[in-house]
Amino acid sequence: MDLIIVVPIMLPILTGFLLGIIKPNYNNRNTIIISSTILNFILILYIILFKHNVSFHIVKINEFLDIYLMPDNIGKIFATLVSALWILTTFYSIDYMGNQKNLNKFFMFFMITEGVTIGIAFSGNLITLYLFYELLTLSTFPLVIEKGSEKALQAGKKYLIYSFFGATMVLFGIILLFSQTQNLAFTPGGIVGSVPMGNPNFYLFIYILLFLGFGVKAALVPFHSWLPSAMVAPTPVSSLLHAVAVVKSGIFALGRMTYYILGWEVIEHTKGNDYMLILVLITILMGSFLAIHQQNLKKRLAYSTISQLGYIMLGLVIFENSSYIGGMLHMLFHATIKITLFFCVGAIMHYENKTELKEIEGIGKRMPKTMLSFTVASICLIGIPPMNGFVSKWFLAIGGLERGNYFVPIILLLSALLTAAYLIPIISSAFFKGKPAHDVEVSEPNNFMLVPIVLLAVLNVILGFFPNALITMIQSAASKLF
Amino acid sequence: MIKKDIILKEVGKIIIPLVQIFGIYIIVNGHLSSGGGFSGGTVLASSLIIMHLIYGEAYVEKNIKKETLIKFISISLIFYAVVKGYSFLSDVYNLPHPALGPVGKIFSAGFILYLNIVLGILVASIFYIIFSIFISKEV
Amino acid sequence: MVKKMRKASAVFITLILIFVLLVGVKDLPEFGNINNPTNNILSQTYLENTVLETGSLNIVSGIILDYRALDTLMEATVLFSGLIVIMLLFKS
Amino acid sequence: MEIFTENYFETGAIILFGIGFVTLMLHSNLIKKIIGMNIMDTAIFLFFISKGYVTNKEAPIVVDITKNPDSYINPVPSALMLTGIVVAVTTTAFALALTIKLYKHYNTIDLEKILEMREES
Amino acid sequence: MIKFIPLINILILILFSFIILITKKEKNVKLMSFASNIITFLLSILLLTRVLLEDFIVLNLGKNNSLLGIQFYIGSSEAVISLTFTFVMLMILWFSNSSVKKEVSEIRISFFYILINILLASLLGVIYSNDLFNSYVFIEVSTLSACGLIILKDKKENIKATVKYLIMSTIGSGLVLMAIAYIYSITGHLNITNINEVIVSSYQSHQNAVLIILGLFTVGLGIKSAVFPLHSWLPDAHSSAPTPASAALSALVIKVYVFMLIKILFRMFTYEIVNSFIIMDIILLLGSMGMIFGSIMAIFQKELKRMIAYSSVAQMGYIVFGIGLGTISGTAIATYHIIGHAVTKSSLFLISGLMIEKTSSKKIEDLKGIGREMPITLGLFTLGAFSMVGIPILPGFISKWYLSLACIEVGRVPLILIILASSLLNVLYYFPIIINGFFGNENLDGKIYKSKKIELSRLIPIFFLVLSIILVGAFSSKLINLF
Repeated sequence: MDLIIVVPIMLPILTGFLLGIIKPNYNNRNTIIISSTILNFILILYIILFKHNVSFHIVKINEFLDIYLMPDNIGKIFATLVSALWILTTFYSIDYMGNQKNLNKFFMFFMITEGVTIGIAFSGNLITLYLFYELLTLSTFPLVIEKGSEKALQAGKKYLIYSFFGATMVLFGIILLFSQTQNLAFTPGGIVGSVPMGNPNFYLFIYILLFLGFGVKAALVPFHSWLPSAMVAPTPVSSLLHAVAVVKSGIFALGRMTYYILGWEVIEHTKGNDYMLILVLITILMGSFLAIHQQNLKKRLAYSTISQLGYIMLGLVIFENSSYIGGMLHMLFHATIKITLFFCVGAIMHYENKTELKEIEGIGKRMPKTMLSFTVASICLIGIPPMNGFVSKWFLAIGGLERGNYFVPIILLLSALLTAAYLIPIISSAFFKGKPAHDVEVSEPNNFMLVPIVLLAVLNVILGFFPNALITMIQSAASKLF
Repeated sequence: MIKKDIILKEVGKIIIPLVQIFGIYIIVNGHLSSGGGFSGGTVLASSLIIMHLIYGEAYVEKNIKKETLIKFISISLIFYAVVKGYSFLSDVYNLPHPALGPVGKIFSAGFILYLNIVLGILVASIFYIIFSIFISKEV
Repeated sequence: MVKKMRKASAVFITLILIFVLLVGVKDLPEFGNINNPTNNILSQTYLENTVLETGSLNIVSGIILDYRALDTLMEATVLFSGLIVIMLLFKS
Repeated sequence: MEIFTENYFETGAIILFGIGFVTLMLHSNLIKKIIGMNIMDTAIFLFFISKGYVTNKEAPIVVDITKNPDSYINPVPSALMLTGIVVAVTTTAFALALTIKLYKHYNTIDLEKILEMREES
Repeated sequence: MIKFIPLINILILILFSFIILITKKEKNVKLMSFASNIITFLLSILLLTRVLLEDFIVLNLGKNNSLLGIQFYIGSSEAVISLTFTFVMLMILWFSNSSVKKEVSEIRISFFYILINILLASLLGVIYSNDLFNSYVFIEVSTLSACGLIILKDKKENIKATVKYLIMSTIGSGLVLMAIAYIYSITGHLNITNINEVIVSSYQSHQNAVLIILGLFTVGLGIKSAVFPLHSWLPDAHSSAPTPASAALSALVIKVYVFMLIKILFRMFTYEIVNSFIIMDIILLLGSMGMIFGSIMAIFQKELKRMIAYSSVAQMGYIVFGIGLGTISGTAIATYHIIGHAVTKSSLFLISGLMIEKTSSKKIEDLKGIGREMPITLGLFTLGAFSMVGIPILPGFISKWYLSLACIEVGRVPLILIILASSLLNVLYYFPIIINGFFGNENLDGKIYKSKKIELSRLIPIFFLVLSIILVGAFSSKLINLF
């Protein structure tokens, strides 16, 4: 009964359409979406635990256009991450969005996006991935422009144009690739190695096309500017965009493309990864440097996302076992960390409506739990042992050293310092500035918002102390590749 | 409007029947000599047009109404289409169709004579109607 | 000025068209020659069979009313649609 | 060059075609455009008919059956052009009707003026 | 008897149109028109099944003589295209059943049905006919009836557009007839198959003449099918006509001529002959220019129907591009795109007609917030636009994919950039409508639309058309293998 792996994709989408059709009121809507997300999470856990190497052809139109699902370990981990974080985001956004009008449309696309993202996680060949990738653009667009203001529409147009530009490059690459291999299924070690090796520059061209194309969603530096301007979206959305759905889908697609389609031997033979390595390092440093100058908290976090995504891509351009593990670990850890940070900032925006750095002096005394979780998450992100950020960066540095790129650990350390440089000021001004503690009355956000934040902070710490289960799972996937 | 000149009327009395007879001759001899439905129909239409010019529209209307002409057109087209469809079929499946008859006589050549007549009626009425539309007041 | 330009370009295009078509004419078989490709099996068969098969002495009307009668039917339809369009134009 | 004198029929037809074409392009007066259209069509008919001509043979109308069928010209172009002429006549009639209607609307049959009026409104 | 279906289709359509001329009651008029179209549709299905069994049908009309008479040739692509056209025309009739009254004055309605029948008959004739001169006559019939459909609305701009269209297409048909004269004078045949036999042996001796014939056919049929530099008549004509008429014109009429061009280039001349001349590169260039400039001009349009008309100029660019590649796969994908675009563009035009009627304004910016008023309609429009933009599984994507593969096949990889660029441009002019329609709020306040009720009688045919878009995409591999 392999059909079950379609359910986690279809269930949220159908829920979304249900919301769009019956237009329930506040309470019914909340029950519907919460139950659907939790049910989805349970389904995915069931698939992970009891369904090994299942696969399913949804529709096979012709030799290239078959929509084919085949969740492997990496996909399962990604799907779990998505569905788990989605539950928390659901609770959070129920409180955040409050009770304004035509929220049904918002939650409709919110649910559809979850389904599409899980589709990306489960997709078994490149064309399916491409299909869900386009659908992701289309389904997140309404979330970005949810405010409907002129600024939001502009940001949405920017997002749309960037994404379609990237998708077009990807399509070009796919077509060229298909004309060579006649096959697009994900196979560990790549499919190009099986066919006779043609002109290496041709494959170099394909690799660069695909990398830049997917890199648009992963906020690679030349194409990163849609990400900060998409900050006009409400905080749950932007946290999803950054932490979970969009950018991580771009990273995930990059991983698929690198290790499952082209195969790292081929890329190494074409020297493509060296060129990309330069771009990635630029991404890391530039993101951090830009983040320091941002006064707006969300913008600051956005640029920090750009640099952190650079870390993950580092694991995709340095073809070493440990750097692959490091990249994948950092994909998960950065998701949890960054969503925590965004939730905290969102809580501050929602309850105190303060968005600038200088406004939040002494906020730590007003909402200590929130800011405490923020502090924990920042420590994790900076990568102070034994927090989870440290683990992934450790693996990345090891990979770089094994490869003999000694400047990789240096850049990692430098960027860790920069991370500290743009996160510590927030904490310090939150706790050690402003009026003394005794004449500030404590007003935490209510539990819908607070519980997810605290949970995530605790989760970060736990992941930092016991990463081994994850590492073994990723290792089992990586062993097929190297 | 053209002045109703007595000379025109008298000459018309002589000319119009000649023209009509000539047109009918061209039509029915379409399969024997040069000519055929289209040319003969045009001549007939020209006779109608002369009639219209000399005696005015009311006179023509008294003899042949527009509705009748339109009925002619539709019926002759239907006849043409049905007959030709039948003859195409009969060519393939050797269904019965009229004998060719003695070559060189008027009543010969199977369908061609009738098709010529139908075409003549069709062309005459269509051209006359177009002319009367062009010349009519409402333009 | 623009009008002059358009007129000049029209004349220019026409000259090019005439030149091209004349080059084509130069390539065509000689006028009225008995050995032209046009006097081939097709026209021979028409000349031989028409009188026997259709019984019409006027070979042309034999062709247009029997062999190529679909053309004539469509031609009648052209007349018909022309009439329809003109009536439509002046119905108000 | 002598090929043109041999094919003088086609050459003349082509030049006539050019005259019609340039009339159609050059004049903005609709009636003149329609005249140009007709000249073009006539030139094409001439060209096509000339394909059927064979020197010293007669028109394809059998006078006595016993005569050798080789003594007639090629009947196909004549048959085709009969159809073509009727088509051209119908198109001309429709174009004239359109001209009348345009004149009713704009009080001019100068196509350029009419097209300029579109820009204003 | 089944092999006579093509003739029966045409005869039934024109016979009913003759009868409609003398029927008074409007009810009977509609009844007859529907009856004829439904019969044609069913017969086309029958024909397609027959053609799939024995892969082509040849029908000789006139003394059952393949040399003297007129010949119909129905291969698989002809059968599929005729089925598509009859289906689309049936849907258009169904749509116009209740909506012609709104655009056409009462006394002209019977003329509308007559013209629709004659138009469909002539289009089918052009598709079926294997005889050059017969195709020319059919083309003239279709031109006249298309003009009639444009002037159904008694407005100034309709007559102006018709005059433009008439003059351009007269030049076009003149050039086509000239080309027929040339080809007749060097081969002495009119039947495409016989011409092919003669020309293959003798084309070396008439190099210039063959080149000129190819050029005349390309330009003449290109004018009629609005290939890029010759498209100037199309936007006025297609945007000013009443909605069902413009759907028929833009989805069916311009396709037929380009299909006849395919027949002439690749069945009358063969691939080797046409590829040995420069003409194919010119056709390829025209197609690429059409794909780019058609989309660019569509971006700057203010009116919805004009924009869709320009977008069909761009889509004709795709078809011509596929022809210009000069390979079997290119031709197959061009034929496939004819079908896909027929269903897509007809549904887009009908939907735009609904929107324009609801907002009673042609402008694009007045459509903001229309998604709140008519979500289902805009949803269907969105699907059609997705097909144009090229979301996977929909026909647009499949055409782009196969065109790109064909480009790689002939070793012209850079041309893929043109295809992808034009699809990006499609995004630029289709998505703003959808976005503003669904998410543009400011237009809603202070604007009172007409009744909110959905009229199913007109949504159902559109729904069928959109469904057929998805089906055409889903069965693409089977279809393309047919051609």
